[in-house]
Amino acid sequence: MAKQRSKSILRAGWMSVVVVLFLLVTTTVASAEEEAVTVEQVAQGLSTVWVLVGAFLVFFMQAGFGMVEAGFIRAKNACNILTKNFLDFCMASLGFFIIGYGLMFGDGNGFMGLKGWFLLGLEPTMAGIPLYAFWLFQAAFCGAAATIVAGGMAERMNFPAYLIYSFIISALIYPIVGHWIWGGGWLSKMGFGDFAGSTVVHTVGGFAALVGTSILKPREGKYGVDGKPNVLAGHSIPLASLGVFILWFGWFGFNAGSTLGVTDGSTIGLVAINTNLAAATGGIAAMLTVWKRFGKPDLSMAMNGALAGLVAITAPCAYVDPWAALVIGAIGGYIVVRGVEFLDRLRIDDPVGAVPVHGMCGVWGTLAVGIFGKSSLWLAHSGLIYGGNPTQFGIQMLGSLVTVGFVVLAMGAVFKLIDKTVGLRVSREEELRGLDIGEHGMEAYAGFQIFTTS
Amino acid sequence: MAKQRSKSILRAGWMSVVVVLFLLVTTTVASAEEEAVTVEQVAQGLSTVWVLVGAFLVFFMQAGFGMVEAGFIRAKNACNILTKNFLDFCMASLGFFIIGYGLMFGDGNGFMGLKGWFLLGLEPTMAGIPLYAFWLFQAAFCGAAATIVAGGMAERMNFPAYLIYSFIISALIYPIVGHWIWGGGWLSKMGFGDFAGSTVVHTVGGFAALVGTSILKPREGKYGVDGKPNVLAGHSIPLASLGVFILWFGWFGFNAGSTLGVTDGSTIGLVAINTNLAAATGGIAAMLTVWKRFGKPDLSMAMNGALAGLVAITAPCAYVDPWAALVIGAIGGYIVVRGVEFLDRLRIDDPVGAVPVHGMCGVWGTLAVGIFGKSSLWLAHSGLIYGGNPTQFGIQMLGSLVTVGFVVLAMGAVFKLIDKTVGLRVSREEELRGLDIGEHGMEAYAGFQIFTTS
Amino acid sequence: MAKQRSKSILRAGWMSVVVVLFLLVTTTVASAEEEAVTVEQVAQGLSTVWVLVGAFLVFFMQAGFGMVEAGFIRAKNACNILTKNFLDFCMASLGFFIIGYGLMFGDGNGFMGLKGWFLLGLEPTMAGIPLYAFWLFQAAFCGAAATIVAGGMAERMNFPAYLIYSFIISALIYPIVGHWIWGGGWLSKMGFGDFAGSTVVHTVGGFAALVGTSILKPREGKYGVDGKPNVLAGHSIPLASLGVFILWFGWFGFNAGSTLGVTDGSTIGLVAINTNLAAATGGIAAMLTVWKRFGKPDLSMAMNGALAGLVAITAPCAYVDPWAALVIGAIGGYIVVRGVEFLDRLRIDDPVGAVPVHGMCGVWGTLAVGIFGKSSLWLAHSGLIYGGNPTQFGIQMLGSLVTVGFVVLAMGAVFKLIDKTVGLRVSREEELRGLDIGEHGMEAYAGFQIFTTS
Amino acid sequence: MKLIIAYIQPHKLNDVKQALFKAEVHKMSVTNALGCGAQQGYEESYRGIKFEVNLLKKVRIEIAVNQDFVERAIEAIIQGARNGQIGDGKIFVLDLPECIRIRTGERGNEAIG
Amino acid sequence: MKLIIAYIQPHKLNDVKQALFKAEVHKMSVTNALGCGAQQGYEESYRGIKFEVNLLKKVRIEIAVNQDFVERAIEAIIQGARNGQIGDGKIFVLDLPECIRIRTGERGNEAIG
Amino acid sequence: MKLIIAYIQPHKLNDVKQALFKAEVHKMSVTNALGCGAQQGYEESYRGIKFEVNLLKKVRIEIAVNQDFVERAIEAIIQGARNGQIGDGKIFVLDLPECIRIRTGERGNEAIG
Ligand SMILES: Nc1ncnc2c1ncn2[C@@H]1O[C@H](COP(=O)(O)OP(=O)(O)O)[C@@H](O)[C@H]1O
Ligand SMILES: Nc1ncnc2c1ncn2[C@@H]1O[C@H](COP(=O)(O)OP(=O)(O)O)[C@@H](O)[C@H]1O
Ligand SMILES: Nc1ncnc2c1ncn2[C@@H]1O[C@H](COP(=O)(O)OP(=O)(O)O)[C@@H](O)[C@H]1O
Repeated sequence: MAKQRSKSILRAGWMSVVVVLFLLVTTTVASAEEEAVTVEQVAQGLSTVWVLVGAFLVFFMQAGFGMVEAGFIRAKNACNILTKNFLDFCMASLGFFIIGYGLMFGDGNGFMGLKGWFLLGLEPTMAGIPLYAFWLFQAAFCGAAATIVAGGMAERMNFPAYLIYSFIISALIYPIVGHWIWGGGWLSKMGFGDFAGSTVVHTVGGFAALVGTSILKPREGKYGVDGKPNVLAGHSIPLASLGVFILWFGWFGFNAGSTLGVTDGSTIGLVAINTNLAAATGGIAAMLTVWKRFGKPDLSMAMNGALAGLVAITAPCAYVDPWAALVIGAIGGYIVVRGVEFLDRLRIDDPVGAVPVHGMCGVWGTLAVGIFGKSSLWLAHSGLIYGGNPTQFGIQMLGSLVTVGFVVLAMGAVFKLIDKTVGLRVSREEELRGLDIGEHGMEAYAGFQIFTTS
Repeated sequence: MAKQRSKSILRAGWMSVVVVLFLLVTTTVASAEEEAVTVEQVAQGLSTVWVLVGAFLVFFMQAGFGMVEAGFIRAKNACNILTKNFLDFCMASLGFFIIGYGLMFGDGNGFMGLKGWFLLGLEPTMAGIPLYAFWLFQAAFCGAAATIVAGGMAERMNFPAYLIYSFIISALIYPIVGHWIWGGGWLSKMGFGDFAGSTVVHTVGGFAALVGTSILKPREGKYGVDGKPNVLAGHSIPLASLGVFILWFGWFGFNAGSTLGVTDGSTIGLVAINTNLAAATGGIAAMLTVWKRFGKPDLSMAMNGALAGLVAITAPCAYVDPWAALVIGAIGGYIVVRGVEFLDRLRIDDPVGAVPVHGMCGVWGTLAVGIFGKSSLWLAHSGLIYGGNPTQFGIQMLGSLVTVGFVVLAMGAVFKLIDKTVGLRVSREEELRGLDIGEHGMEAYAGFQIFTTS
Repeated sequence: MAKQRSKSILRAGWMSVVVVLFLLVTTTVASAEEEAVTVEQVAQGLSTVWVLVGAFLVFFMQAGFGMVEAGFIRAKNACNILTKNFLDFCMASLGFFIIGYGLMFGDGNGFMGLKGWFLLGLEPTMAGIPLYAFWLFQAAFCGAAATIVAGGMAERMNFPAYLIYSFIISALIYPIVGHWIWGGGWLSKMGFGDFAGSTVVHTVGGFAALVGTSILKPREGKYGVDGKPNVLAGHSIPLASLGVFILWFGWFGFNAGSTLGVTDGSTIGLVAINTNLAAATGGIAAMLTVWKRFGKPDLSMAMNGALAGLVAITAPCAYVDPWAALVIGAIGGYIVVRGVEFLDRLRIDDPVGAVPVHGMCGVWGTLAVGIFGKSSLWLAHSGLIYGGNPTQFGIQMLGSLVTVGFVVLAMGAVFKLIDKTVGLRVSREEELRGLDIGEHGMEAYAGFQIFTTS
Repeated sequence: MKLIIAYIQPHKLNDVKQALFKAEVHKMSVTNALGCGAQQGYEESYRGIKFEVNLLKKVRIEIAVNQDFVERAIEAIIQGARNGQIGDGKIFVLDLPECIRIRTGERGNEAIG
Repeated sequence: MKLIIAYIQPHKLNDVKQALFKAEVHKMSVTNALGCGAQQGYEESYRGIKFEVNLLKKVRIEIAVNQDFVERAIEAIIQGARNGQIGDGKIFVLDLPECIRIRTGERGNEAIG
Repeated sequence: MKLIIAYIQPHKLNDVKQALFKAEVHKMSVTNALGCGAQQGYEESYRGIKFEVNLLKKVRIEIAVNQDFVERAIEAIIQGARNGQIGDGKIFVLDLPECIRIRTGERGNEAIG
């Protein structure tokens, strides 16, 4: 951009504004109404454009999740995870259209909504933008929550079981938690602050993954007889790395799109810079931590760190100043490295790090609102470091705890039920040969010589 | 985008502007002009931003096509298809700048435009947005039509032949059909409804691919001596899968950008939700169909199904309600699976499924306008299920048929001519060794051990 | 998104509308101001949306750079380059937040800014958009300049050295040049025209790469004992090709976003079409050149050609007509092919072509402003072909030369210093085995059989 | 017993397999290899540098057979792989003193088939 | 000296390696191979076409040993690789008249270990 | 006739090829392999877990030669591959009773070169 160029443009812009002001000052009534209607339309149009662009970006995160998850597992299961990833978005679109949206945003009680099945009988606009645009944005979020789980349960989960699961989480579980926080439910009424979904999306997805992977048990060969973890290395770091870039890119839509409105753009600017800074410090902090602890700067961990920073800033992105975003992201990056180690000590096998990234950092981000949030930035109460009033922090803690509890119980029941009926895990033989051949009868890389004994 | 549709929007937009102008003129004259200009400017600016974002997304679909096509063929031809894909967009940009735009949107007769070569001598705005922004959006569409053919003719088509073909389709064939439907030509005058190009882009591309692949004959080894098809498996399902996500992402720009204007955002919201729902049910329907018929949920088919749903909803996306989008997409997903089988029975070798996805579902989407379309949503007449008046359906049928006929004849002639002159197909030896080495002297995956005998 | 938050925003939005309506209905002077504020807000909101979308796209170019660089080198160094690419953006975000922005845009003297460390003490808007949005856009540019160098120094540069380098270039070197041209510094005052950064970003990155690669010396085995270059072929052309598409996609944000404002959209339309046309002719020209010279249409060169066209049009994109973009891009495409050959003759080993693409074409694009630029398009003076006045060309030449000189000296000193302290190059043994194992202890493609002796 | 090693053109593998099946040789092991023989390589160029590829892709077949199958197997391979052109490939025959089936522990002639 | 060639199931490689180490056989070379044996293949389907994959993935181990290690090595391989199922694999033993260590130029029995 | 099998370091392949050409050995087949020998592996770490890689990448060369070329070929391989370090590799020499050129059907000494 050329500085002098933009100045000229701006000068022109401001001049017309001045002229307008002048004209209005000397103006009359009748015309003004027409004028007003038009401005309002344009303002709504602008917000719609913004939210739709956000929705597209959030949709694109599905590709990011797919590439990260596929890249971090072995080649013999790549088609399987991609199919899951692909179909859960399809299922989420359907489930969230039929039931989910009504449960989440329909009028109802503090626990859930009870109106708007198939989007029927609703107002044509919602939150100041067309209902359909609002739905698409929300549906993309719902898909994200569903797909997080695929990573944690990768390389051994039965495909039909996954389809059933993904319909249930997107049609029932996610919308209920969403209703509490964004749909006018009980947490929302308490002033719980989760701007773009550290709790609604990531805590839900992350803890569903934790329950799922615990019930499934570790992959064959992941832990030796002595309990020591073995490496089942991801088959394509470039793919995973592309996925992380796509996720970061999409996250701008995820967070900044959550303003729903644009007005003069100052909030979306704040959200965008916070998102970026937290991702950056998350990546750096994770790299330094892993470097210090294991002697090498592991790319897969640095990338997980950036995602951790992004998850952590998701709740507070509109409530905090940029310097706080730096801190929140960095702590997220540290958490993720220690979280991966911690799970390995518990022998909980989470192939792509879904639990540390989305679960742990989702909770961290939610709490961070209660620490760094500012009431001047539209939050109910200021956080701990501003005056030390623990109200907001308490609300955040409560909301996070209840959500974790609800997800663990509800998803635990769902997974157990699926296990009893269609079965949650593939046979040992199928797992050894790979789910691509077992479940889909195809190979991810036909013709490539892939030689691995794990 | 449907010309008449955008015209309506624009008319509405301009009318309010006129009203405003009038009102202002009757207040204080001199200053009034300035005032009107500002709101109007912002509205035009907003539409420009929207269309440009759409154009960028449609451009990005080129990457999606490239990855899908490359992923679904063998590694030994990957560079070749990517080069084709890359260069046809370059050629389309050039061809559509020099001749194509004039043929498509220039003033002329019902058959073709005859003004605007090199974009010279045209008004600075078109359809309410700056001409250059409008051109970019249209040029990206033109590139999409061209690249569809690459997939159908993959793994055996001569490279120079492809360059010639791609210039001709983007400079001549596509613009002529485009003129009929979006450039004020005869179909547009009849009230033919093709909002974002099921006919203009996909039917044209898909049937050009059909003609091309028929003339080229199947790949070596595709059909056994007994006529039974053999598998020549795609070399990278993850790449293809990424491509499908990119296409879906880009399709939001393709369809929703086709509104050309934003106003209050309600139309773009409708288009966006319809696009998403049709893709989702397309994916699910194709997976269920292939699962039932072949016993395994084949990812490559599910992905083709989502694309089929997207192609099918392209024409009706602004004319139908969301529930209809669900149906249209699902039928598209079914069509694509049966279409692939059908072509194999005819021994027409279409490596990536370009004909079923773009050709067959392009026709289906066009007809769907005549079934599910609503005149309240700016369509000329309501479709079959609303009152059973067959007018719109008849127009759609006619338009689809004539387009198919025109493309088959015109492209047939073009391909025959190229075959006679530079030759359409590479030698058998080159095909066996792979076009990457034969045509480009390079390998897609240097150093990787690739071991396949097909 | 937080429901209550959005409600607040909306409430605010609707309230102002209501107020406006009320005031207008009861008219008189004072009310008019309210109305005007709203239009102004929307205009600023629109510009913010545009610049943020641009910033997201430019951020996404990081993925493009990563894929291009990784694809063009050998598999054994893929993790290393991706880590560099990933972390330099993190480092740039941090460095440009802490120091860089202040140096570049803070008030100061003609040489550098001296205010705004940590973005503190600045106005809430900049160039008519919120400061934070402006920062994000600029920070993404800064990251691009830093990452260009990774490609040129690939496959042999020490990782800690890279981290240090990337902090220095983004916190110091890039911002200083940026201040001269975009921050109100001496070149800006002379009327130097670099709309979107052929000099600021690409010349800086390209020549830093040249210095770096010269100091590093060629890779093991790149030049035979007779001085003849050997091929160290890139390991994944599909990945590189995806990267080029991502870059082209992102470049629309890079150039068109640099308008900073939207107003009626006519400038952004011009910039977008020019960007596309130059890329297209760059790709075609490079393909034809390489085809003629080496007998085969080499995809890697055609893709470099498109990038060359994009780099070349970056400075002049808003100052020239579309036909000039065609010419500028084509010449860029030619330059890049000859530039690669030229460097090989000098035995300067630039694995991905960073110097010809960004360095040489950056200079070419800057000069092109002085040839094809039009003062009617906001440039200080018209270029050579319009009246032949050499003023603008002289200014461009001067700015380009001084920038090259400054970068060569400053980065030369930086690299020498790093070499003396932490060491710039890895050991020969590590280079032969690959930096992935040496520096990061991991493999990019676990399980794949990769067989190469280079 | 003999161990037959054959290098053939990759795209001939299916034909060779079929010919072997007709000759009732049902067991074999296949790997890919790069061969350097009388066949000329081809030129590639990459970013303006030409280079000759003189290691060509081949398929390596290993077949252990009893004495009375040796000639049959050789005939079958030749029949399936021959094109009459340089690059058709080569067959090596080694003595195989011992062969063991892992599943049963059987040895010698019994184990081979 | 003998050259032992064994084809085993890929996922048995670790067990075989461990068994060999116990038997004090520390040196070996491993490649991947496609095997065609008594074991049935499996069906894949791709875009609506079914096809049988009858070349199964195997691991090929090559071990050069002195005479007195031959039986031990064979035992170890069998122990590590046996499942009792078709597809367990096969072992071939060849005479190895000469062996040279490149580093030192040593030949014969000394060079092998 | 003899069949020479050599395992060498991957980055030595070009030197070995050149040395063989000088010794007028023009034909060979090359595959990649993983070797487990005296050479120490290296450590990798992945997501916080360290593990030792003890199968190192090697190149396997197979050369069939007439008796009078055996020593020359061995010398050439040693010369091209030797570094004096552990991991330099090993050469095995097998008897090769028969060799057939597929193109012509020639057998024995004629067929080999
Ligand atoms: N003496 C040899 N030693 C090892 N491999 C050989 C030898 N001769 C031929 N081969 C293998 O057989 C392949 C085909 O041999 P080639 O010389 O092209 O056949 P022809 O006998 O028709 O000249 C070679 O690429 C190589 O892999
Ligand atoms: N006669 C043979 N020649 C070459 N390879 C063989 C032969 N028999 C078996 N193999 C290899 O051993 C593998 C396992 O053999 P298989 O027949 O499945 O074992 P089993 O002895 O249990 O029937 C095969 O896949 C093949 O790679
Ligand atoms: N006894 C053996 N059997 C099979 N392969 C062997 C044997 N000894 C060495 N090799 C192969 O040769 C390679 C180099 O051997 P190594 O022991 O490292 O050499 P050195 O003789 O210098 O100790 C090994 O990686 C392995 O592939």
